[in-house]
Amino acid sequence: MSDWGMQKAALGERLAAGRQHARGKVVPIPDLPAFLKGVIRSGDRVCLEGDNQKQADMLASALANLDPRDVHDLHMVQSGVVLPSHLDIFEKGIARRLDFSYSGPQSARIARMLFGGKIELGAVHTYLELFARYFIDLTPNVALIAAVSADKDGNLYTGPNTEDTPTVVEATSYKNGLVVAQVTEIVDKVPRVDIPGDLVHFVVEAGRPFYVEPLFTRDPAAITETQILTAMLAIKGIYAPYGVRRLNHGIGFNTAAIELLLPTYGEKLGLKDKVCTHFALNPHPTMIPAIEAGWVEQIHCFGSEVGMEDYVAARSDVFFTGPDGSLRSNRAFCQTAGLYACDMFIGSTLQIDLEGHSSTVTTSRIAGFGGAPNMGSDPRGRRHPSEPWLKAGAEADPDTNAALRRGRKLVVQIGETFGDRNTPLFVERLDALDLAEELKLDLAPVMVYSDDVTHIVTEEGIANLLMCRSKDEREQAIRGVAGYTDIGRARDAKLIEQLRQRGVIQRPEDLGIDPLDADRNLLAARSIKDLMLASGGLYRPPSRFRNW
Amino acid sequence: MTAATCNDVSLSWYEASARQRIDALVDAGSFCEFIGPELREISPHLAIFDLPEQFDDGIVVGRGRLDGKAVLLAAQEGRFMGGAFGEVHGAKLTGLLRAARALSQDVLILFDTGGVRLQEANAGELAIAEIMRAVIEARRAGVNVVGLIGGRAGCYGGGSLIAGTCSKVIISEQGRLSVSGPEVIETNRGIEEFDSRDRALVWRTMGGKHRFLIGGADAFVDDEALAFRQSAIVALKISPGCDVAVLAAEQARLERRLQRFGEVEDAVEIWQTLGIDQPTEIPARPTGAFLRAANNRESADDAR
Amino acid sequence: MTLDDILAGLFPNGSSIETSGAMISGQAVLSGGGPIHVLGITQGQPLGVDEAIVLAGRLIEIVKSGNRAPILILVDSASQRMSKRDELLGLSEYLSHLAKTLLLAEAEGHHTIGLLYGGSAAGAFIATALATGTLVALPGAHPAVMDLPSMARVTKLPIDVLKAKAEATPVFAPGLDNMVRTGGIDVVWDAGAPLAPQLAAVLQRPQGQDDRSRLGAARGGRRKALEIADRVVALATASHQDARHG
Amino acid sequence: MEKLSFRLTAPRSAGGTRAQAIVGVVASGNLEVLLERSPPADTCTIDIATAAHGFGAVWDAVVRDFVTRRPAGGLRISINDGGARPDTVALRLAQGVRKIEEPER
Repeated sequence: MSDWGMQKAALGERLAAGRQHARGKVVPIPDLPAFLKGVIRSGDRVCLEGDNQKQADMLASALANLDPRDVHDLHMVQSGVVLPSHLDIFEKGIARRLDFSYSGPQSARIARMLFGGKIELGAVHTYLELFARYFIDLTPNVALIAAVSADKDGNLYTGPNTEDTPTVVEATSYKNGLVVAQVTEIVDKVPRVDIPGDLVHFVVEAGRPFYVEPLFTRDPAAITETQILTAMLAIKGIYAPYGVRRLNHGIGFNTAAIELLLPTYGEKLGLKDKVCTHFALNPHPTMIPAIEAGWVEQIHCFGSEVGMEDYVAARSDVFFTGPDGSLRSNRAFCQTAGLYACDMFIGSTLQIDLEGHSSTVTTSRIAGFGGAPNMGSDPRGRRHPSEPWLKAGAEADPDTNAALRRGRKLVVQIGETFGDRNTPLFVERLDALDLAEELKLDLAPVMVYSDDVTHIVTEEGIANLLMCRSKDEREQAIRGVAGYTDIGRARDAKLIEQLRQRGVIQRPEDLGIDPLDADRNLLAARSIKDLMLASGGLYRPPSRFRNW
Repeated sequence: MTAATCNDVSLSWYEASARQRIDALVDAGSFCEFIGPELREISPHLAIFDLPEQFDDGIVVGRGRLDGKAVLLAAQEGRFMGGAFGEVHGAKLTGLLRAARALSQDVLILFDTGGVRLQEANAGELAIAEIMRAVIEARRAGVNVVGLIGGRAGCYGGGSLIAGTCSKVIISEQGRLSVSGPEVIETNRGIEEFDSRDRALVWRTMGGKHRFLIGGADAFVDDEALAFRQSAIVALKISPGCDVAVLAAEQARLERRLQRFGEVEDAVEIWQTLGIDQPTEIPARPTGAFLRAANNRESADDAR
Repeated sequence: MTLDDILAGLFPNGSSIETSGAMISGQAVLSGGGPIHVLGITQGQPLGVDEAIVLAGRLIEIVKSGNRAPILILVDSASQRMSKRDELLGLSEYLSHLAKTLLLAEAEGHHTIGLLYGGSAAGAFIATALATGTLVALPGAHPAVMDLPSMARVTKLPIDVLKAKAEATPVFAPGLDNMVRTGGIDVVWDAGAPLAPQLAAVLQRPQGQDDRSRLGAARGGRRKALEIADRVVALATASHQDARHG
Repeated sequence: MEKLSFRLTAPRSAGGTRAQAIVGVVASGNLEVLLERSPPADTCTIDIATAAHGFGAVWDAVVRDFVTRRPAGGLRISINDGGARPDTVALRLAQGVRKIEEPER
């Protein structure tokens, strides 16, 4: 006979243990260590809210300060491993196993700890994948989350940085897990209810805001002429002919350059209202000039961006905002939107091989995937048509009956042939393969698979992989835009000339672009200050990005 | 009077190279360089450190016309070794100033420098001393020496001392004018004294707006080559010289500054003391609004 | 040599010099009988806005007073004071102002002599010793732009490598000898001989133009500076004549 | 510093009448290119001093493409390189040729 109700009973025990250290739902800071020791059991699956941007930093430190003799062998299931304390938890032996998506600033340390056996890796996921597994086989026993404010009943206001919180709480709280929130302050009435209090068991008043990384701020001052040229190629050679209206941009300088060229170069090409009208995108500061020039109808956001709060609130015609006026972001919904409702993903990467696989892993760094593979993949479940999707499908498979032919999402990798310190973008073999061997992984951590990528854009030109008809053509198309890298110099010049005749490879001159016209004067903003001024003073960049 | 032609394309002073700045500053086509790059007068000392050389050693000197008037010009290239003063670099400016005195011609110095070039530190330090002396001798002979500050490297170290000898200083918001750099202060005093990565702090302590408000600069202009040009034309119209009266006035001005602001902790307090409305908003104000707010600034008229 | 020893050696006929913190100021009688103004920064202290304004104020008083007695400035300092407050208040203007008052005094007919008897560095060195008409030093003085360990940090070169390079050239490494060879210091006095006659010898020389680059070239420590500066003067002069006659 | 020298046959000679042109600055990831007239009109010489060692083959490819694509005959080109990427080198060379062709004022 099964003894039904065991999980409810276990939750009851945790709640009782927690209440010993709380007044109502509120846990005073001095009692936090004893509280955590009481509600977390060794072996628990714990989601410590580390998102791409916002961090439950105070709860992270408190967890890392527990005694591993009291709590150990935790299984951390969290999208972002971003703070040093996230890894201290493993270093000290409090946690053992890890399933995650993104590790950004901790990418070097996480690699060392994986090699050193300090972390037992489940898998590196995409965001949607990890969120999905929260509901199937990685459901947290305890979630430690972050919000802006709470009332005494536990209703939470997350402000512009809602991000992963609704997903984490949904999976945890409705499956008998315990939810603990750190908030900046406890108020009588929250500005809007992002998370209902019924789902939140305890609240800690941190007295200061949670940490947020300004991950999507790109200083226009650092954009190079080569990046501008590459952006011009993308706009004229891809955005225009496909008529890409619904899309997602990556976070690199190449796409920032595109954003800043829309109101200048894009305007000159007559592309306003024809491209870039709807985005799944964080509030990139570099989008301000295009928004102000009336290019953009709508943007849905994964998270917010530091300093963009007032601007977003004042542009609710474009952004999703709540009754309190501030942005409502939601990573799970926005990733889904990026996957299914966008016709293009364009982003940069660190390595591309001869087949077109790309990866951001190097042998000493494991940065994870974040959301790029969700947006940078062709969704096989898509059924609605659109002009770019149909056109791309036709280029890939001209012979099939159009009514039975799948369209294709445009998945564009953009970058310069050489990156920092003259590291080539194009390689014979991805470092990800070496890493997989060393760590004995079943899968190499590939960000965008070769069968998903449709175009590669570099300063040398555009390679349209949809129109390649053989493995050999595909390889030469890639070599043909690989510039002076070893890969590029080993090209078959004759074959490449043929590919160019067919439009598989397009050079700047084929598109009527003179590389010498790639000038920083083309940028709608050349500094963070310009962005601030373009926003009418609504954008308030963090101090480290200012030069005034 | 006919306005001489000049380049009228918008050009960010901060982003422009030394040569672009000169081209945009002077009357179109009027610039003639002395010891140009084709003569390859490179630094003899960088090879010791296996460092790359630049054919003009990071400074362009020559003559041109500004609104029809003959002027001598020097422009530092802040991207080459931080625009730092080495032996050749410094000697080109020394020579230019000595010529200015001999020919009674005004000089514009387009600063963009981190100070002394460490790989030739002694030569650079002496060059700065020689330049300061040459500036004063030229000014005493009735020559205007105008400093323009708004480049990437700012105007630091010995460069800031040279700027202090100029008869007029024109600065943009991007311009920073200071002896010790942010990292140096942080290294010596700790991050609690000065967080060099807090760029807002750097700019409100050393930046163009603050310098203009306390009288450390005479004119505040937009980050545009044309704005620098217009301001330089105006600056050349008055010639204060450099006698005991001028320096006594500067003494009084600097003493007054110490009395008024000597005890404050932060630039915002100074701006508040100046009677500026909403002093915390000063950094965000566009030029027009800033200049209106700066009505009560400490002026440095003729006391430099 | 202590400051008192130096003053006693320089002015056997007596002096009246007040000390205020690290700064000294007063008058003395030269061995030949005439007066000399004496001021200085001592004890290896940094030079900030507060010190610079006092020294400059004193120099302006001297120039205003109308007598054309020589001025001796004694220097044993650190570098400029590296602080937020000093920079906030515009340290560059204060240091520059001090240098200008020294240059003014020289131009107005005072013989200005710097005596470096201890350390000095960077902005403090420029604003004091290097702004005098003639700079002399005592053995053991140690001028610097930056110390070698800091230089190693900035240039990312090991200190041993820097030391080896410093053997080959006087152009970058700190030290009295290097500053002499590059022409910054006119002469190093003989500490074993009486100081007063050595000062008198300097005062005997006519005031003239800045000859540091000439000294640097003659001593082989700075071979390019003079030639480059002279060429610029010549080119500017020639182009000026072209413009007038062209 | 590594020194490289190339003497290449150039199918097209540089236009314009300016005696010389200079573009770029020596900085990390950047370079300066000095162009001067030097006969014969079908030859381009390029002298490079670079801070990045061991990239001779890449330079070779870049300068050969350059003389094929741009009118570079009759030029003596001198480069001081602070470790620029090949695409930046190619861009500066093209900018230099355009600049020496600009009409004189």
